[in-house]
This record gives sequence, structure tokens and C-alpha cells, in this order.
Amino acid sequence: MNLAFGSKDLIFQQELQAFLAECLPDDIRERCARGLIVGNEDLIRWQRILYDRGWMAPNWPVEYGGTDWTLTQKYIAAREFAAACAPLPTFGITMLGPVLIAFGSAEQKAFYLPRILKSEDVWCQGYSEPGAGSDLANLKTRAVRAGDDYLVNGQKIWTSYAHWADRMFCLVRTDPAAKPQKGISFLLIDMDTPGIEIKPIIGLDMGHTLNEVFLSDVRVPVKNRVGEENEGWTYAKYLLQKERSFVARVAQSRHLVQRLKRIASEQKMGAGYLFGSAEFRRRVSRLEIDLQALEYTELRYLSKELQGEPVGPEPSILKIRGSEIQQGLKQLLVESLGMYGVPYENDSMTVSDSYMEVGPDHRHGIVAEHLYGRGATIFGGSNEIQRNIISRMLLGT
Amino acid sequence: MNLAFGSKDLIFQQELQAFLAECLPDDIRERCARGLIVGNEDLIRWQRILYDRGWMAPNWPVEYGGTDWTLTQKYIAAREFAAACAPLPTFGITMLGPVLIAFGSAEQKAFYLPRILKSEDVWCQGYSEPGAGSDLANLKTRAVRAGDDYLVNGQKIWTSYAHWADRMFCLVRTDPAAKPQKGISFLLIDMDTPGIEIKPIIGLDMGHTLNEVFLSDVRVPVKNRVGEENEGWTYAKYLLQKERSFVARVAQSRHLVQRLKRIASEQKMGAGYLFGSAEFRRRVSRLEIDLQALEYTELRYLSKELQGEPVGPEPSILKIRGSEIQQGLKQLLVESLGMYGVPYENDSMTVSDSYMEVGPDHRHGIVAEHLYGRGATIFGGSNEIQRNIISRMLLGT
Amino acid sequence: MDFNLTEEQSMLRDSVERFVADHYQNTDRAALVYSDLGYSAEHWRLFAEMGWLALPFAEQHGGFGGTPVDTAILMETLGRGLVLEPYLSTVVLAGGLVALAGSEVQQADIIPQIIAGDLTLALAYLEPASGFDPSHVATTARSDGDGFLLNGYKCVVYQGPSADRFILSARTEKGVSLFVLEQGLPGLCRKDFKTLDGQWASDLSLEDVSVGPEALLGGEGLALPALEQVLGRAVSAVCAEAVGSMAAANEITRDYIRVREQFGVAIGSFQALQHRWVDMHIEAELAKSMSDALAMRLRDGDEDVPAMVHATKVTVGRAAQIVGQGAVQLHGGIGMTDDYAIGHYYKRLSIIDLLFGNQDYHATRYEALEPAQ
Amino acid sequence: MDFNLTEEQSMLRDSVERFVADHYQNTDRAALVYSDLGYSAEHWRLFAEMGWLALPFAEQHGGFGGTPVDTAILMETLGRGLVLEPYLSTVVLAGGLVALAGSEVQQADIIPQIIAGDLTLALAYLEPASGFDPSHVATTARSDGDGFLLNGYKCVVYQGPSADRFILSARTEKGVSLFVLEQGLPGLCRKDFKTLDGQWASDLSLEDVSVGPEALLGGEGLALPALEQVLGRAVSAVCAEAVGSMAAANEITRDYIRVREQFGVAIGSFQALQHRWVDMHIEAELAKSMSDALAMRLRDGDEDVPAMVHATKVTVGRAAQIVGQGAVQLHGGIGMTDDYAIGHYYKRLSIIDLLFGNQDYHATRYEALEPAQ
Repeated sequence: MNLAFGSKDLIFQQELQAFLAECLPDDIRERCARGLIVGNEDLIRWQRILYDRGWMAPNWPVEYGGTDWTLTQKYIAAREFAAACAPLPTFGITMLGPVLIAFGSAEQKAFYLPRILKSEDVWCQGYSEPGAGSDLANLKTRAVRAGDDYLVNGQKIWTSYAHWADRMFCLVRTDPAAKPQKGISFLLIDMDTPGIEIKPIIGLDMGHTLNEVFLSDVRVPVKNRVGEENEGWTYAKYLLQKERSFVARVAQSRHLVQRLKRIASEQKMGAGYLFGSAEFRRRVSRLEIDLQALEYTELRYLSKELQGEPVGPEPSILKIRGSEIQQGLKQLLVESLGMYGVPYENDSMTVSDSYMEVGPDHRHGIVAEHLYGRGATIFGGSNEIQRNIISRMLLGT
Repeated sequence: MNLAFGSKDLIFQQELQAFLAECLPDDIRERCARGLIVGNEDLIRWQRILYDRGWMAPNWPVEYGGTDWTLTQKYIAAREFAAACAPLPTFGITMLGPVLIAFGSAEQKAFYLPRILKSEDVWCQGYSEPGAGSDLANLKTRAVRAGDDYLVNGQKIWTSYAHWADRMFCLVRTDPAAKPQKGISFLLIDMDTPGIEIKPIIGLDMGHTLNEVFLSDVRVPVKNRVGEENEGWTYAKYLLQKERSFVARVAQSRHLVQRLKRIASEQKMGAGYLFGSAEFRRRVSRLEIDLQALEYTELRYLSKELQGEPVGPEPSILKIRGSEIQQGLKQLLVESLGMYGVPYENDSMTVSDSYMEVGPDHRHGIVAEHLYGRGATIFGGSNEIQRNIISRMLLGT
Repeated sequence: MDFNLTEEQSMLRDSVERFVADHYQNTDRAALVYSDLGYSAEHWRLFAEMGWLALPFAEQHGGFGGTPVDTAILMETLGRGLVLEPYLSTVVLAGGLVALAGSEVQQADIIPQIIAGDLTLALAYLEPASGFDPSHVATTARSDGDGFLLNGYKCVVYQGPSADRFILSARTEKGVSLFVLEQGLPGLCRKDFKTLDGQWASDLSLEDVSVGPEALLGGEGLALPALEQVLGRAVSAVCAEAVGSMAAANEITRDYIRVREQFGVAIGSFQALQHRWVDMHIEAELAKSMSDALAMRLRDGDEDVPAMVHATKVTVGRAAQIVGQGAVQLHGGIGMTDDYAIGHYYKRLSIIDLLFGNQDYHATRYEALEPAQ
Repeated sequence: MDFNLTEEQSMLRDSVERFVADHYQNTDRAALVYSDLGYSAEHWRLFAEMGWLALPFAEQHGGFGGTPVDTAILMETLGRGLVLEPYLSTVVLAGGLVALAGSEVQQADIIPQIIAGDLTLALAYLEPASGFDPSHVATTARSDGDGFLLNGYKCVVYQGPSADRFILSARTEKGVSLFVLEQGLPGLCRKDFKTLDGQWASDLSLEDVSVGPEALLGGEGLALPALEQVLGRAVSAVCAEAVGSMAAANEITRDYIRVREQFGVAIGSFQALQHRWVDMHIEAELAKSMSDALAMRLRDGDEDVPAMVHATKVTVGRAAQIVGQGAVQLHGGIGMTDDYAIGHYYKRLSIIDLLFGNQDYHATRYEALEPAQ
């Protein structure tokens, strides 16, 4: 047993830190630090910097433009990027890339992967449907062969950033007669194809990140199908597993703890400071300790993975506890504002940088991040679903 | 809307208080105040005092030796008895009496009811079986007609005070072919009938209140059946509903709060007093406030009942919250002892009055009551079952 | 002992229920939220016509002499509909202070106008460094001839943009005092903003705002007992409102999980969801009992009212969090959208948890009533 | 970074597992609990033979120079079996103090005897008014010729009846000091009792107990740093033990709810029970990570060890409560009986929550390391 990272890893970590300190633009760092959404142009600006450094796709193999980082180094990198308040990698990098690399045709890889690396394409994920949220096997969007095309009809929902996207990777039903999890195919769809209509969903935070995507007789060339027809579920499951790595979000939560402590020791509350409230203080330290436990758990699981143990319920455990800690911290951040938790403007995050000029500067972003964060226990497999997964694996009931 | 009790009720309350102050023996009050179990002889000594006063069976009609108290007065009485640390009424009074009065034959009423009032019979309840805990419909104990008798074979479990009991009221299966909830009969069994064997179950608290009761070819006269054959389930349900009134145990919990505050403000903990710990203080006040809310909820439900509204999920709500508060308070009481939560003797409650002569006097009884109290969320319909009941009534799912 | 409504109280509830059904269930609440006023002037006239604005005031001023119990009944029903009209600011808070502390002249001036629906007011009592403590006042009112010169900063004044007048706390030589200020006084600068729960509010900065002696409400330096008493009634009012909002949120959630299907069955058939809903229901039930009892205790002027105010706000605050968060979670994705009603209930319930002091504030004050040794 | 066991560590774990399987899974633990000794002298000889009693001691005293990680591996496995032998008292606590603070003479006297299994010790550091604070010592040691006269009262000394010697803290003119006392000294009076977790313990009262200068362990007045350091290792040891007990409790519970039927199905098919078990499992997983990390940090002598000690005890304490209470609840009636194993796990886990300081104590000390302004 050994807690320390090796000296090579420590040098790697310093290299990352130096890069992030020098190259991450201040305005982008500032938005991320406040939990505000980073606009598409800003995101691309940052990604071009990453691309120039060769670090755009840490999770891809070197031959496709990825890195040769070890699993430990990938972990360190994810942590350092988050600690430095860099934007998270996009769907194209985290989700589509691995699927194309594993299951795509040579042409698909040659065409799409470089475009993702160079930020020439922004991708969105067409997964959920009104009747298929937790239960993806219930997909209804139909794709029917018509010559060299599929004719796609249906509706997707909760599609993050569809309004920024050039393309969508998408699950569609190609064989309605098959069992629910069979008969699904994986298509790549250009968002400017006729028949696609995007309708914004305004969130609890009054921001626009989610969308409905309506597909009416959308023609998708058969060559845009990834892998075999009716085998899309297999690829989706592969992708889901990728999605669940590094889900604990420890570095992000640590940043929340730091913000919280800074505010609580600066914020006057009547006769004293907020941190003088023993109850508030205790709630902060409980969450800080929980976060420490989560971090060691993440490291312990990483060390099992390095040893070659197969992945079991660990990602679900990290997701459940990570999201609970995030929500707890965001709740405390809102409480730290006292009555300044009340003001809220609907365009404070995405449409413009304008925000209320009332209250202390540190309040900017906190309520929006809190509201948006209520989704952490809902999207990407709700915590109820995660508990079912763990139960199925360990109780077998 | 009106919170105050009427002046008649207030006079009634004073009368009760005066009686309890004068007539409840100090040694019995002391054992109850510490949450220790009161021995059978002591119990009977107290019941004879109640009988002389005419208050042995407040929940029975006057013509059977009960009282003419209104529902409000019964509530006040239950509260005052608990607040004065009087023993709780026994199964004969609370559970069997109402069933006999509603469904018993004239002979049964004439014979059994006076004997209960005079504490000539101690009753136990033969309900649960190894395979029928939450699911009483799964009863397996068989009763087969043999002339004027039933021949009873089977096993009961969790039978409180069977070792003190003269008789047992008991559910047995008389028609195995009927649907699970049909074919059950309600029998009155003398505990000295040949074929009955009692095996103590030692509890978590190392005390002996629970038992297994084995029945082998036990002859029970048919005249000892209450009501119709195969209709026992109906009577049992009636009894269950009686059992769930006054389940919040507010007065008992208020007594725990008082003990807790007294200990916490007397108990040195390092440099200060326990109550100087802000976290401990907050946990006490949270529970005290919860208890206040529970008490007003009990009163609000009582006022609905007085208005004639049918009983719905209210008893389950009171049971869930009441048991959670009790367990929370008992946990805090143990914590208030610091390291003196560690000593524990196995006969401190029932077999003898001897207890460790270490630690402050107030520690006596606390750990035993805490351990015994873990059962509050299990027995009498577990809290999971209570939530199912509420869900069925209100969600209809 | 009786928690049931009298006939008159039932009639009051029924009339408010009808208003909510007619004006909030089938119209576009969002349009009101984004209007300049933030609520409907037409509704406000209806409030006046129904006599609701007269409810708590004494008969000598044209009021009905209603009690905190009546206010609670009204507020609970308004809470079911997430009603936006400024009853709390104008009637409970400002009206309450005028009725309690105002001179005869001030009462005769202000109360009939409130009752007629012609005057709205807002209360400015908190400051950026005060937390939730009304006694922590840095704003000053310096004697200046007959009158006063006010300087300072007040924060998060609900209905700040639309109120005709403010009642504002400031510190004079004699202590914390209350002043009635007209909108638009020179030196009184407003920063307006929308609130999380869809209302309008303002921060106020005061620079040498000059007022005459008639602006003083109640005795100089005597504001705190009146403020505390009225804030206690306001706690009762928002707790009742929260009780109504929680009942509605639980019903909406119940109806949703009964019909929403996943894995081929209604999600309400999953035990984990059932039990979570049951826990939300239990919280709401306990909150209702405390809210009702607090209103009765306020009416009856019981001695232990302060402890009961704090205990009720703690109970209702926690219930509001559990019900609000649970309702969003049980809705899943749709709970995260602005279009669907449940999110608005969640937001209002979150705000009520902190209005007039959050759980920590009230628990601390509750404990201070019975100090540890 | 590696949480996996080395080959040597795996061998240690396997050997302890075999011991537990051979001696605790098929024999009558209750008979040991109610024996005069409270554990098995034969087992203790086995501990010596296996080298476990030598594990943490330096090679110069015949030890193996093991680290807190090795102790944690041993304790975790002992925890799975609810093993009764006094490893914690004799080896971790008393042995740890002698190794850390003892003179060469004391070390050469005591440590080889411990390793041989010939000497057991108990630590007496708490008093009725001290809470969990080792610095709060009212027991006095007055200079008396060359030696000392001890007066005072020590409470809840685990293994008090069976230990050959005590290590006891008392206050001299120079501050808190440690003394080694033989059982049976004149004026040393013992009150013995069973503990909730089935062991023997004692309160000790001291009336003019006279000891020579050689009884002083470490420098006069210098006890606290050594005590704190050894208590930190003891926290690590009991946390590891709790991790083993929780793993066992969760497995026993899993196996029970898989087979126990109600309403015609295994109760493990009810989602509410499944999710509760999952939450117990998650708590145990997090506790395991903290416990492992603490052992490594203690071994590596990291700067932030005190914070980590407090954080780990808080985490493990909460997990112990949640797992222990949940295991009893999921068992239903049978969980409430003394016959069935789960109740004994619950009791030991409850005790571990308070040994060496409960959650409140450690959270407060954690916070004190980074004071609020």
C-alpha cells in the first residue's frame, strides 16, 4: 500500500500545472470558477490551445491524436484541469471519439476524429426521448431504410447544447420487431439536414443548455451509421461506461469548499461572521470530510483498476456520493449568501455577462450553479437508477 | 381553531395529576422513569390501585368496567399517565378487551373481562410466527377440530411476556384451503394447557421480554374461540387499529428530552459541559422541535377524529415519526454518557435491580432503554410497512 | 382544543380558493412575473373588494379585526397557487407595523388606503452585514432641525420597485427607529432586480435623505419590539404559505408519478419513490400542524410565542427543503425545467426557508431562550 | 499510489483470516464473553506464536518492525470475526506507549514479555469528567521521596480485570505524566464490569498509591504528545477493525435478506430495503478508503496526520452507526435478539463510534486545526 504518486507522475503533474497557469485564459477560468457556463466561442478558443499542446483528447490512443498517458496520469490530468477551473472536455472527445475508435469505419475515423480534435465539429448526444429517460431501451425514434439513406422520424429530449452543435450522435430504432434492447442503431446526423428542428428547454436556472430535437423525415446516409445495424445498444453501453469514469468530481467539489470557506470567513452575519455559526461550520467540515473520503475512494478504485480488476459498481458509488456532496456544498454556498441568495436574473449565465450589481461580488454565479446542480442526481442515470445498478450487482435481487 | 382544552378537561387533568402524584408508588415510577422494565408483581400492584380508582380500563365502555371519558379525556389521560412515568396498560386492557367487547360471547365477556380488570389474568398475544412477521396472512399454526376441542400445533414468536402470562389470545389457521387472509380463527388459550412450551428469547438488551411459544397438540375448547370460525382476521384487523392509536408516545419522549437536558447541563466534558457543545445542543433542540411538531400533529389528528373524519394514514405517520424521535433521543442519551455508555450488565433490567456501581446515577437504564428501543421501528408493523400503508392509501400505487 | 375551521374561516378559505382557481390556474403566471409590476393590479383590486386587505386591521380603521389564524388561512391558500400579489409586504409587514406602532394620524392616513387597495408598502429592515438580525442596523438617522437625515444601505426589499412607500429601520441616537418614506425622495436610490421566486425587489441606498418628524413611525429608539412582533406574524404568514405550497407540490408530484412510465410501469410503483414521497408528505403534515398552532398561539398572545415562532420556522424550513428538493427529484428531467410548475414551487419554498431567518438563525435563537449553563 | 496489498501483507491477512475461521466461526464466542478472562488464553498464545504480538515492535526488542498499515490489516480481519483478545489494549495502546516513551530499561523489560504473550497491559487515561480529552487529568501524582503518591479516579479501563499492569496518566507538578503500575498495588481499587461489546473493563480508584521513580514512563510532564500519537494509532486500529466488522455485517445482512421471505418473496426484492443496503455498503466503502489512507499516512509520518485522524474517526463513526443500525433494522425481529450474530456487530460498532472520541469530539478537533476567524 502506498499513497504517494511516483516521481514521474509528480513531474507530469507540475508540467500540467505550469501549462494551466500560463495558458488557460483568465476570463474562461473566471467563468468556470463561478460555475457559469462557458460560451461556445470561448470553449473553442480554449480547445485550440489544448490542440496546439497536443492535449485535446487525453482519453484517445496516440495514433488518433490522443496522448500516451497512463491511467494514473489521466487521473492526475483530470484532477489538475478541474482544480485549475478549466472547462470540461466536450461530448465529441469524451463520448463519441471512443465509440468511433472502437467501432467506426476507417472512413468515419479519418473524417470525424481530426475534425473533433481541431474543434471543427461540435457534437451533441441524441439519446434520451420523452418516453425513454432512465429506460433507454424504450426508444421510439424510427429510422427506415430508403435506398442509401435512413429516413429518421422521432423526438429527442434533454439534448445538451444541440443549439451549438454541428452534428449529433444518435440512437434510433431500426427494427421495431426486435426485443427492446435489440434493433437499435447508432447514427451520425448533420444538424443542418432538412427536417431537424431544435426547441430550447429553459432550465430551472433560467438558462438554455437543454433542448428538444424534433426529427421529421430526416435523411441520413447509411454510411453515417456506426458499426452494424441493430447493434447500437452495444455501442451505447460501451459509451455509458466511458461516461461513468471520473464521475466523482472531487476537484470541482474541493474548489466549492474553498469558495465556501472564503465566503464564510468574510461574510458578516449580524454580530459575527458566518463561520462563527457552529452549525454552519460543522456542516462545512462534515462535507469536507465526506469529500476527503470520496477522494481516497476514487484513488482506491483507481488502484484496483490499475491492478486489472474488472469494473463493478464503483462508478455508481462515486456518482451517488459525488453528486450528493456537490449538492450539499452548493446548498451551503447559497446559504452563505444570506438574503443575497434571493436576487436572480434570467440571463446571468449564458446570454450575457451582465448580472445584478447588488450584493458582494462572490455571489455572482452561486445561485445559478446551485439550481443547475439539482440535475446532478437526475441526469446521466439518476441516483435511484445508480442504486438499482449497485443492488443488482451486489445483492443480485 | 382553538388550542386550549375546555375547563372541564382541565379540571379532569388536575384530578389525574393529583391522583398520580399521590398514588403511583415511587419505586415503580422510578423504574419507568429510567426506562427499565417493571416486574409482573409490581405491575399488578399498580393495576390494583388503578382498579380501586375505577381507571383500570379507560378505553372500555362503562358497562364493562371502563370509563365514560371522552376521546379528548382519553388523550389527556394517556398523556398524564405517561408524563407521570406510570406503567403502560397491558395487552389484556388495550388489545383483548376491545375485541371481546366487540366480538366475544356473553359468557366470554362475563368470565374474562372482570378477571382482566382485577389483574387475575395476565394475557399475552400469540400473533407473529417465524414465517409471519410483517406478513401475518402467512400464519401456519394449525387448529383442527377434535370433538369439542381444537387441537393446536405450531409455533409463535416474539411473544412479549409469555413467561408471565396466564393466557394467550392467539391467531390460528382453521382452514388451510382458504385464501391466506381467510381461514384464520381467534382463540383464547390457557398457558397451563399441556403441550405448551415457552422458550425465552434474550434481547439485544440482554433482557428477557420476548419468547417463542411452541404448541404441540394443545387442546383448546371450541368455546374459547372468539366470534366465528375462519373470521379471526377481521377481529385481528380491528385489534390492529386499536393498537395504533396513541402511538406517537409524545409524553414519553418529552420525558426523555428532560432527562437529556438535565444530564447535558450537569455532565462535565473536558473543559466544559456537554451542553456547551454546539453540535450536541443543536441535535437536542432539533429533536425537541420535532417532538413539538409531532404533538401538535397528534392534537390536529385528534381534532379530526372528534369531528368524525374517518381514520386514514394518520396512525402510521405518528408511528413513523414517533419512533424515529424516540430512537434519536435515546441515541443522544447514550452519547451524553460519554465513556459511561460502555458498561453494560445483562441483568440490569429484569432479573434483579443490581447494576454497576460505576458512573453517575443517571446512567442506570439508559443503555438498556436504547437497545430495547431499536425495536420501535421494527415491531408492531415496521416503519417500512408503515410507509407502504401510507403509500397505498395516498398514492394508490 | 380544535384544529378545524369555523364556518367563517371555511368561507374565507373557499373564497381564496375560488380566486386561485379563477386567476392562477388557467392563466399565464409567467406573464405576470415578467410584467413591470410583477403582479396584477387587477388582482389587487379584487383583494380589496373581497375584503382581504382589510382582514387584520381594527374595525375603527375599516378593518375586520381578523386574527393571525385568518391570515394563515388566507396565506395557505395563496401558497397553493404561488400567488404573486404583495399581501405579505403591504398588509402583514408594513400594515402590521403601522397598526402596532403608528400614531393615530399615521394609522388614519395609511390603513384605510391599504384597505382600499390604493397604497402598497415595502419593508426595508435588513442590510448586507446584518444576516437575518433586525437589531443589526448600521443605517443612521441623524437629527436635522425638526426632522432627520438618513444615510445607509438596505438590501433585498421585496416589492421595492412597486411600493408607494417604504418603512425603513435606521439608528438614531436613541436606538433603532422606524421611518415611513415616500418613493422617489431625493437621495433615495434604488437598484431593482428580479428574485429567484419571480418577484421584484430592490436594494436601497440612502444619501442624506431628508425627512420631517412625521416620518418617524412609533417612538424613537423603540422599533425593535414592534419589529420582532410583526416579524413573528410574518413568520406565521409565510409558514402558512409554505404549507399551501407544499400541499400543492406533493399533489402535483403524486399525480406525476402515478402516470409517468419507465420500464413499462408507472414510476409511482417503485417502492423507493413511494417511500420518498411518503417522507415528503410526513414533513408537510408536521409543518401544517406547527403552522396552525403558531397562528393560534399568536392570536391567543401566549407567553411562549417566541419559542414557537422559532420552532415553527425551523420545522417549516426543513420541510420546505425536503418537499421542494424531493418534488424536483421525483419529476426527473421535467423537474429541471422552467416550463413545468414544480420548479416554481421548489424556488418559492427555497426562498421561504430563508425569509425572516433560515433554520440555523431560528434554531440559534430558540436555544438562546433557554441558555446552556 | 497503490491501495493493494503487498505479498507479505496478503500473507498476514490470510493467516489472520484462517485464525478467525478456525477459532471464531464455529466455536462459542458467548462462552468466551462470559468467561472470567473474557477472552481465550489459548488464542493469546496463538497470537504470540503467529508473531502478531511482535508485529509493530522494533527488531531490537524482538519485534518485526511492522507499520500501522500492518496493524490495520490485522485489525480489519480481527474485526470481521469480532475477536475478543486484547490486542488493542496490550499491543497498540500500552505497547505503543512503552515503545514510544519508555526508557531502555522499561522497553527491554516490557516489550519482550508482550511479544512472548506473557504480559498484558491496560491503558487508564480517561476520567469521569474528562469527556474524551486525554489532557483533562485530575488524578495527581505527588512527589514522595524518590517516588510518587497517586490519588484519583480513572474510568472505563478496557481489560482492567485481566491486565498484569496498567499504564496510567496522572498530573505531577510538571504536567501530565505516565506511570506503569502493577495490578494489586495497595490503594489501587478496581470496580469491574462487563461492557456492551462483551468485554471486561474496570474503573480504578487510587488512594495514596505509592510507586517508585522507575514507574514513571517517559519524561515527567511530557505524556501528552506521546498519548496523542498513540491514540492516533489506536484510532487507526479501531477504524480498521470497524471496517472489517462492517464488511461482515453487510455480508450477513445481504445473505439474510436474500433468503428471508415475507409476502411470498425474498425481502431483498423490496427496493426500499435494497437501497438501504446499498447506502450501508457505500458508507462501508468510504470508511475503508479513509481507514486505509490513515494507516498509510501514519506510516509515512505525513504532516497533516492529526486532521486525517479526526476525519477518519468521524467518517468511520458515522458509517458504523449507519451500518450497525441498518443491519439490525433489515433483520427485523431477529436483529433484536442476543442469539443472532448481527446484534453483536451492532454493539461493537456502536462502541467503536465512541472509543477514543465520538464524532462530535473529533469534528470539533478537526475544526480547531483551522480556526474560524
